[in-house]
Formats: sequence, C-alpha cells, structure tokens
Amino acid sequence: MDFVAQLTLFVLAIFLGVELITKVPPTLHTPLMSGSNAISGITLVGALIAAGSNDSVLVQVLGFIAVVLATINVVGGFMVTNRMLAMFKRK
Amino acid sequence: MDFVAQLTLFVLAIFLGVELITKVPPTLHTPLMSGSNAISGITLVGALIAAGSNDSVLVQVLGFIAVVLATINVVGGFMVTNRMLAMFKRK
Amino acid sequence: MNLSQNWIDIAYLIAAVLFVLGIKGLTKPKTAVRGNLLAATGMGVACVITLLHHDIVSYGTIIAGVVIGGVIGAVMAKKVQMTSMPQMVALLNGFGGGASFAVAAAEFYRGGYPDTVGIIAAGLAVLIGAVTLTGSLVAFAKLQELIDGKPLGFPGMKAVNAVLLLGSLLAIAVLVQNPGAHGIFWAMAVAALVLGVLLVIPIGGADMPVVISLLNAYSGVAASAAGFVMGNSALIITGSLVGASGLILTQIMCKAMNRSLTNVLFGVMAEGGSVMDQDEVYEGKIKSTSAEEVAMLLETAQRVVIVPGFGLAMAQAQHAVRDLADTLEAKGVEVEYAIHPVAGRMPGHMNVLLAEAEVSYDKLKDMDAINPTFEQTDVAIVLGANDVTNPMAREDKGSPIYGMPILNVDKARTVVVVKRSLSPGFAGLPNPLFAMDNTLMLFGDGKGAVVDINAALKEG
Amino acid sequence: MNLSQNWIDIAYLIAAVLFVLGIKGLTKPKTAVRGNLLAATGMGVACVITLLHHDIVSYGTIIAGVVIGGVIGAVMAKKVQMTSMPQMVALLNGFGGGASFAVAAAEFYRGGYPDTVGIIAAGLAVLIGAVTLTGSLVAFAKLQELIDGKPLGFPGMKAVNAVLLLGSLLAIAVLVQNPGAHGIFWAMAVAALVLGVLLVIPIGGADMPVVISLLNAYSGVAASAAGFVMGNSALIITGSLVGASGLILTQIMCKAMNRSLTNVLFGVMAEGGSVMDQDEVYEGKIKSTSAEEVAMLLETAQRVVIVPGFGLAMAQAQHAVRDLADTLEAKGVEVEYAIHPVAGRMPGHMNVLLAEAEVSYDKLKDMDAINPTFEQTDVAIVLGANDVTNPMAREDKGSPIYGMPILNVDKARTVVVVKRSLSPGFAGLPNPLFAMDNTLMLFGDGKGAVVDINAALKEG
Ligand SMILES: NC(=O)c1ccc[n+]([C@@H]2O[C@H](COP(=O)([O-])OP(=O)(O)OC[C@H]3O[C@@H](n4cnc5c(N)ncnc54)[C@H](OP(=O)(O)O)[C@@H]3O)[C@@H](O)[C@H]2O)c1
Ligand SMILES: NC(=O)c1ccc[n+]([C@@H]2O[C@H](COP(=O)([O-])OP(=O)(O)OC[C@H]3O[C@@H](n4cnc5c(N)ncnc54)[C@H](OP(=O)(O)O)[C@@H]3O)[C@@H](O)[C@H]2O)c1
Repeated sequence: MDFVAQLTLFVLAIFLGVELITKVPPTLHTPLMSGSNAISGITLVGALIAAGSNDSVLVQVLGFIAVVLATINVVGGFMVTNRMLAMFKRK
Repeated sequence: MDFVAQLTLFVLAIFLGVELITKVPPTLHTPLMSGSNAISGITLVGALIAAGSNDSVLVQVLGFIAVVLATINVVGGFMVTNRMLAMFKRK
Repeated sequence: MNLSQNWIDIAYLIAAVLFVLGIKGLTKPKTAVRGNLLAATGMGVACVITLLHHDIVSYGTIIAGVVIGGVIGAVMAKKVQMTSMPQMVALLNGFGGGASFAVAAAEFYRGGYPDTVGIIAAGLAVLIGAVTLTGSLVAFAKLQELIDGKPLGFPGMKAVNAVLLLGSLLAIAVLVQNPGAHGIFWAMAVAALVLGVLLVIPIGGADMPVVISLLNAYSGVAASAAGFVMGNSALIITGSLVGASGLILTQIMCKAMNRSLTNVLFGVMAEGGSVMDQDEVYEGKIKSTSAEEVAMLLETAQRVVIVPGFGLAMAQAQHAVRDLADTLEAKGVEVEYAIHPVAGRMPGHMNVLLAEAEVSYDKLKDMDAINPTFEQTDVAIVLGANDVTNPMAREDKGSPIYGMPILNVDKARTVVVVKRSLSPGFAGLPNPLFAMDNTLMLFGDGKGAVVDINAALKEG
Repeated sequence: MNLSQNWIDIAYLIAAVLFVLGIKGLTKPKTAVRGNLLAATGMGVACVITLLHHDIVSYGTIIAGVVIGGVIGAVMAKKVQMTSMPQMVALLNGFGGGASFAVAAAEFYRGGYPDTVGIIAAGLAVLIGAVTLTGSLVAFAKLQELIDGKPLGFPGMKAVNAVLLLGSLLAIAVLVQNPGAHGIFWAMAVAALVLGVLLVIPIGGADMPVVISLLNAYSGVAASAAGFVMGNSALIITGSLVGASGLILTQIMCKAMNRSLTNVLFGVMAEGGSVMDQDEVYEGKIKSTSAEEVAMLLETAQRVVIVPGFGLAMAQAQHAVRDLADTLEAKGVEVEYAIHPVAGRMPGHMNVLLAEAEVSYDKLKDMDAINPTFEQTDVAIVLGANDVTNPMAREDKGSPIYGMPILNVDKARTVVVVKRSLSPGFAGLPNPLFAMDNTLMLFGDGKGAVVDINAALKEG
C-alpha cells in the first residue's frame, strides 16, 4: 500500500472515529476509555511479527517486550471493560 | 493502489457515510438528496480522463457523453441544492 | 502537463475530505449552505487536479462537454419549481448513472485490464450505471406525468427481469475470460438498459421517491465501481458516501410509509386487510363548510396547526399558506406546521416548499414534537394531506396502512380539511377523519381555498 | 505457514470492521457488552491471522510473551477496584505506548527502509510511544499516590522540554539521511522517555484524567504511525479510531471543567479572579448535623436526589448509598442520582461506581436532565462532591471556575453535604453552598455517614 493510500485510510478513520465517539453517552465514558485503550493494543500485531521473526536478538527481545506489554493492554483492557459493562447490563 | 486497499476505503467510507447521514435532520432531506446526487457526479473525474485521452474515437465519444452528463449532474445538483438551502438560511 | 501521481492522489484525498465536511455541514440548517459550497469546492479540486493528469492530451472535447453540460445544468437548476424537485432529482440521478455507464465503457475500451478485478468492476459499473440511467428516466417520466403513473407490466415480467440480470452477470463472467468479446459487452449494456426500464415501470407513481432514492444509492455504487476500475480513491470514497446516503433515505421513507423495500419494489401495497368501503365510511357524515365559516373559526382560535401534504405541492399553495399564517399571527394566533416525514412526495418535501415561502424553520414541527400538542389546538387545517392523517393507521389492525405513524390531527378541537373531492390519497384508502364529528370539509383547490379564507379573515 | 498478503489484508479489514462495530455498540448501554466482545473478536482475528504471516518463523517467544502478558492483564482486570479505574487505565495506556515504542524500534532494526516515509513514521512511533509510556507511568504514580500529586517542576523546565522535543525531531531528520546512525536513534528514544516524565510531572494529580485521555489519543497515534511503518491497514485504522476517541474525551473533560487544554497541560488553574477567603465564606454560617437528624428529614421527604462526587469513590460508599436508596424507596420516596460530567476523577466515573452497586442506569440523570428538578426536590444529599456543586461557578464572575456548568443543588429545599471537613475539593476553592441557609453539613467519612443515616432511618 502506498503512502497516500495509507494517509487516506488514516484521515477517513479519524473522521469515522469522531462521528462514532461523539455518539457515546457520558454514562459509558469510562468503559469507552478502557475499551478504546484495549483496542489501541492492536500494536500486538506488530509485536507478534517482530517476536516471531528470525531477526537479530535485539529485534526478538524488543518483540518479546512488545508482546508482553501489548498483551497486558489487550487482555487487561477488554476484560476490565467487560467487567464494567456487565454491571451496566445487569438491570 | 491494490484491491484490498480499495476495498478498505470502500468499507470505511460506507461506515462514515452511514454515521454522517443519520445525523441529517428530516428538514434537510430534500437538499441532502439533491446534494448527494451532485456529489455522485464525481464520475466527472473519470469522464475528463476519457474525453481528454488520445484514445480511439469511441472512447472519446463515450468520454464526451460522460462529461456532458456528469457536468449536468454536478452543476445542476449543486446549484439547485444551493437554491434550496438559501431559502432555509434566509430566516 | 505532468504531475506525480502522489500529488494527484493527495488532491483527491482533499476533495474527499471536503465532501465529508460538506455532508457534515448538511446536518444543520445553519451550516448547510456552507456545507454545500464545501462539497462543490471538493468537486472543483478533484476536477482541476484531474485536468493535470498525464493521460489528458487534448482539451477541446472536454471544454465542449463541460460548457454544454454546465449550461444545461445551470438552466435546469434556475428554472425548476420547488414543487418539481422529485422530477429534478430523478433526472439528475439518471444523468449521473449515465455518466458512470459511459465512463466504465470508455475505460473498458481503453483496454489493458490484466486483472479480473478491473473487468468485474467495469462490468458492474456498466450494469448499475445503465439501470440507474433508464430507471431514473422512467421515474422522471412518471413523476412528470409523461407516462401513466399507474403500475404497468405484463405477465412473466419478473422472469424476464431475472433473465436479464443473470444474463448480464454471466456476460461479465465471460468478459473476465475473454476481455475482447465486444459483442458480449454491448449486449450486456443493452440488457442492463432494458432492465432499468422494466424494474421501474411496474412501480406506482407515488412510490417514485423511494425508487429515486434507491437509484441514488445505485449511482453512488456505480461511481464507486468506476473508481475500482480506475484505481481512483476519490471515486471510491465519494461513491460509497452517496451509496450510504441513498440507502439510509430509502430506509427512512420505507419506515415512515410502514412498507418494506421489497413491497415497494414489487409494487405490493400491503398484505391482507379488507379495504374499507368508501361509501360506508363517508355516507351522511360529511360536513361541508365555506371559507367564511373557516375564517370565523380562526377568528376565535388561539392555536392553529397547519398540516401540509402532497396537495399543497400540487396546488402550489405554499405562498398563500404563508400569507394566511401571517394574517393569523398578526391577530395574535399561534401558528405551527405539522410535518410528517413522508408528507408530499419526497423526504423533506414540505420543508423545502415552506422554506421557499419563507416560513421560518423553527415553526416546522416534526411528528413527534407536534403530536402531543394537538389536544391544545383549536383548529387544525389539513391542506392537501390525506394518508398521513388517516386514523385507521392507528386504530384499524386490518387496514393496509395499520402501523404507519400518523399525525394525530383528529385530536384537535376542530379539523378543517382542504381538498378538491373525497377521492383518496396515495394509498387509495378512505379516510375516517373526514367523517368525524369535529371535521369540516372545505372542498376546492388548495391555493384558492387558502386565499379565500385569508380574504374572509381580513374582511371580518 | 504461508498465506497470500491479500488474504491477510482482508482479515485485517474484517478486524477493523469489528472494531468499528464494537465502538458503535458502546453507544448504548444495552449493546455495550456485545460491542466490547465484537472489538475483542476483532483483536482475535487480527492476531490469529498475523500468526500466519510468512515472516513469523518461531512461536516460542510469542507464546511466552502472550502467556506472561495475558496472565498479568487478566489478574489486573479481575483485581482492580472500580474506584481505581483511573489508575488502571493509566497503566494500560502506558503499556500500549510502550508496545508501540518497542515495535517501532524492532521494525527499525529489522532494517531495510528505502523510503523516507517509513523512517519518519518509525521515528514518530518511537517518540510518541515513549512519551506515552513514561507519561502514563507518572500519571499512574500520581493517581496511586506513589508520588506527590502536587505539580512538581524546576525553573527552566519548559525550555528543557522544548530542547528535548526539537532534539528528537532533529534526530529523526538525521536518521532519514543516515538510517544506520544507531547512536542517534537510542539518544532520541531516551530523550523521548525523559520528555514523557517532564511533561506530566508538573500537572496536578486531579488533572491526571485529562492527561490520561490525551495520552490515550497519543497511544492511538503511535499505533497508527507503527502501521505506516509496517504498511498495516489494521494498525492505521485502529490507531486513528483510538486517537479520535482520546481527543474527543479530552475535549469533553476540558469543556466540563471550563478550562482550556493548554491550561491543563501547563498546570495553570484559570486566569485572574481573586480567590475568596475561606474563613470569610464559612465564618459562623456552617450548620452541622447528625445522621439521626438527616434520617428525620428523609423520613418526610417525597423526592431525594443524591449527588455523588469524588469523595464517594474515595470512601467506596457506592454500596452503602445503594442500600440507603433502597430503604428510601421502600418507604415510597423517589430517589434519583445527579451525575455531573466531571464528577469524580474520570468521565463516567460515577456511573461505573453506581453501576457496580447495581443502581439502575435510568436513575442516573445527567446535569441537563436533573437541574430543572432541584426545585421540586426535598433533600439533596451531596456525597463527597464539592466543585461540581459550587454556586460561585454560576454567580461569581471573578471566580476561577466561573462559567463551569454545575449541578444546581442549592435550589433544593434542604441540602445535606457529607464530607470529612471543610477542606476544598480539587479546584481548591471554598464553596458558599456549605454556608447557605438551607444547607446542613454532616461531617464524617462518606461511607460511615451513609451507613449511619440508613441505620437511623430503619430504626426510626
Ligand atoms: N414523502 C415521501 O417521501 C413519500 C414517498 C413515497 C410515497 N409517499 C406517500 O405519499 C403519501 C403522502 O401523504 P399525503 O398526506 O401528503 O398525501 P396523499 O395521501 O397522497 O393525499 C394528497 C391529497 O391531496 C389532495 N390534493 C391533490 N391536489 C390538490 C389540490 N390542487 N388542492 C387541494 N388538494 C389537493 C388529494 O385529494 P383530492 O384529489 O380530493 O384533492 C389527496 O387526498 C403517503 O401515503 C406516503 O406514503 C410519500
Ligand atoms: N471527572 C473527571 O473527568 C475529572 C477530570 C479531571 C478533573 N476533575 C475535577 O475533579 C473535580 C470533581 O468534582 P467533585 O465535586 O466530584 O469532587 P471534588 O470537588 O474534588 O471534591 C471532592 C470532595 O470529596 C470529599 N471527600 C474526599 N474523601 C472523602 C471521604 N472518604 N468521605 C467523604 N468525603 C470525602 C472532599 O472533602 P473532605 O476532604 O472534606 O472530605 C472533597 O471536598 C472537579 O473540580 C473536576 O473539574 C474531574
């Protein structure tokens, strides 16, 4: 994918994000924060590639650190969001 | 741009469109129809390339037809939308 | 002139952003004019940058085309009456579809598609563009009453449509194998043009707005498909935006009419339900009134709600209504307008008409806002509206329009219905509202009746 | 295993769509759980498909990392108390930034960037990721009270920050020329890590939520930048979504606090305004009350509004409050909760706490909905809230919080304020509410006080 195509995606996604997020009611702002936080753990994808490559040790170490951090972010984020939202749903 | 990148743009833009359009109030639905109609005249871009190429006569004729039709769509659409919206603005 | 593809693409991105900002502007009356201008600017950016494209070598054809198209478009936009908006939109939409069709065909003949995606996209653009073109033209003709608004058809029509559609898709498959098969290409194009006609012909005239809106979505998809062919992001994004817009408007209309899209497309009115007998409903219960009597009623009213419908557009009565409202307001009467989402023949139709007559848009109340206030309304003037006030939709489970949300006009202390006769509205159903105790019928052309009331009011 | 890049990209697209649908789900309490699961599924899709990527040859490191990270994450998510959400979010956010930092660094060392864009994107990802990492850790430490919540700093700090930022950008420029300059790369990384600390240290503890939200936006942008480096659309799209989310939340908070983002970031409280003297406001006007007296008041009330604030979280009083409300409702009293947008220490904080105590969310009324009802309220119980009820924001043009929208608690017939002392809230201002004729102060820990009231009510 060339740079401008990437840039186009970036811009469109920002617009989409703004439209979506402004619709989230204040009640759900805390779960939104933790949930979008979990989503930003998408860097896990990059981390996996780095950690699984047969590159230099440095790359693999960096990859390992990235996998650990990103996984905490993803697992912790989605789980805690789910915990909060489950409370909202109970009623 | 490869196919999947195009597809990604397509999908994102549809989501964005849905979010944007659902926010348009009923009062403005007629101008929205004519306005989005005008925007769909974006094919003019393709028409210009076809009409201005040094390809076969057939291509140029098709290009010419496309330029005429798309220009009517664009010019007519934006102008009539503007006419309508100006009425809304007056007060 | 020669410009690197990167810069062209960035300009297209800017154009797409301007379109998005334009549509965002359309979400508020205050920003709508600017929104439209932003979108137009986006179009300008996209066109200017395209002219710098390296493939463009001669400008003669382009200039000729733009001048001809521009003049036609400008004249149409200036001359069209607000009441004819549905036709105008139908026509423009058809032209958009036609342009996509021609662009895709031209791209096809410019040749050199190594990849399957390009051919499929071109085929789809031709197919959808052609259907949009002829379909919209038929819709235009029906709305303009150039051809009969009644559903037309012949036995086996659905089968023919199916054959045309499948044939076209098959043709695209063949073209993927053998891109040089020009005969097949044109056969498909013709089939698609015929298909467009046959799809719209069997749909009733009053359903045309739904059709137009759906075709608008198609024209967006066609533009998008053309974008896939040309690898042009501006076309892809913009086409998708338009496609989404058309689909949502279609959905809104279907919902407000309480009908499914399939029902509209196949010309079905609504399943089951014994249609009430008109005579039975009206017999001996209709009270006719005069402009003078209505004026007397209004004289003592504190709150009047005007309920405009398709008849207002037919009668071109928007200015007369505005004058009447002015007279009433000068006498200290509170006047509001009740706008049903599908009053008239296209979404927002009444708003545009009344805006033309300089009615302030904060007096135009939508259904949910105005319905609770009818009980405190002294006189409701139903002006050329019919179906959108039919209480059967609320009460009669057997009625074909049961469940359609309506304006609760019948809750007003007095209802004055202005129309030319007892003939039914678009849905073809009798309206028990006309036979109610608190309803008075004022028969006559909408504009004439309103002018008369106003005159009587000024005298009295 | 080997999979064509096209299919991988399509899977990423599906993941991105799932994220979008997930966020859409978060717009309604009813669909929020499903939304979160959809987003998690999207993450699953993205990860699984990545494991099939041709560059991945060994799975040992990956499995180790995922297991370690997964266990830590799961334990954190299970153990954390709802009152500590701000800290939790800060910590997770820092980890996200750290991951982007490490990924970008790894990509940099995997080498082979012929193009400038890749190096710039990698540099930005390292820079933003590092700032997010250390900035979030400092925010965490402040919230957890591991370090002093007071703004810390030293003379010339801003200049140092400017030097660090410009130096980092310069380093990226150098790397574009000479990608092999590893020393420069690491120097930049260290500078960015220090910058993160220095940027957050001077900001007051209570402003941390704004900081976290902003850093959340940064972590999104860092992920996006990493996506540019790797040519990965999932990262680009998702990063942008998160970036937008963080920015909007930041904006909402600043607006509700009536402060500009610049003021928050530079630790300025608000320009001008003579800060009122606390003694002058309170002197001789404070009426202290007891749990029994409050219970008697409640006994005769018809409508009670509970106004929770940061103190509720501190005292962990949410369950006690719920019990009190149950008792009141059993006696036929109408109970509602008034939720100010920045009550507590993060947006929506009070909602989560009360939801934990199983308070139905339709009893949680936002500011605009509840404010007109205070006049019909017999007793308003202000529970550990302070600034969000300060009438100076409404009345005193000279006050630093003038213009901040507040809950009009003072309009209630009687106001009971539960807090431990007369000490000010986050804004550091005295609150004339406490000195008003219709206000009674109930001094004590939030939870204890509520339990006492409830007990007295049950006895009485
Ligand atoms: N707005 C949309 O988007 C849309 C789209 C598709 C379909 N529709 C359908 O269209 C209908 C709209 O409802 P509606 O209540 O606005 O209209 P309607 O039910 O179609 O009724 C229009 C009425 O206007 C009267 N009329 C016609 N010309 C007139 C004139 N010159 N002066 C006075 N009266 C005149 C007609 O009665 P006389 O002949 O007795 O005068 C008729 O009863 C709904 O059924 C809706 O589902 C709307
Ligand atoms: N929500 C957000 O997103 C956010 C973000 C950043 C900043 N803020 C700021 O935070 C403030 C929030 O306002 P607020 O009214 O909720 O809180 P506040 O103004 O900070 O006041 C909290 C009050 O709770 C009392 N308190 C503390 N611990 C307590 C306990 N254990 N039991 C009983 N009372 C206790 C304190 O008084 P005592 O010490 O006398 O008990 C204090 O007056 C606003 O100024 C807002 O701008 C909010």
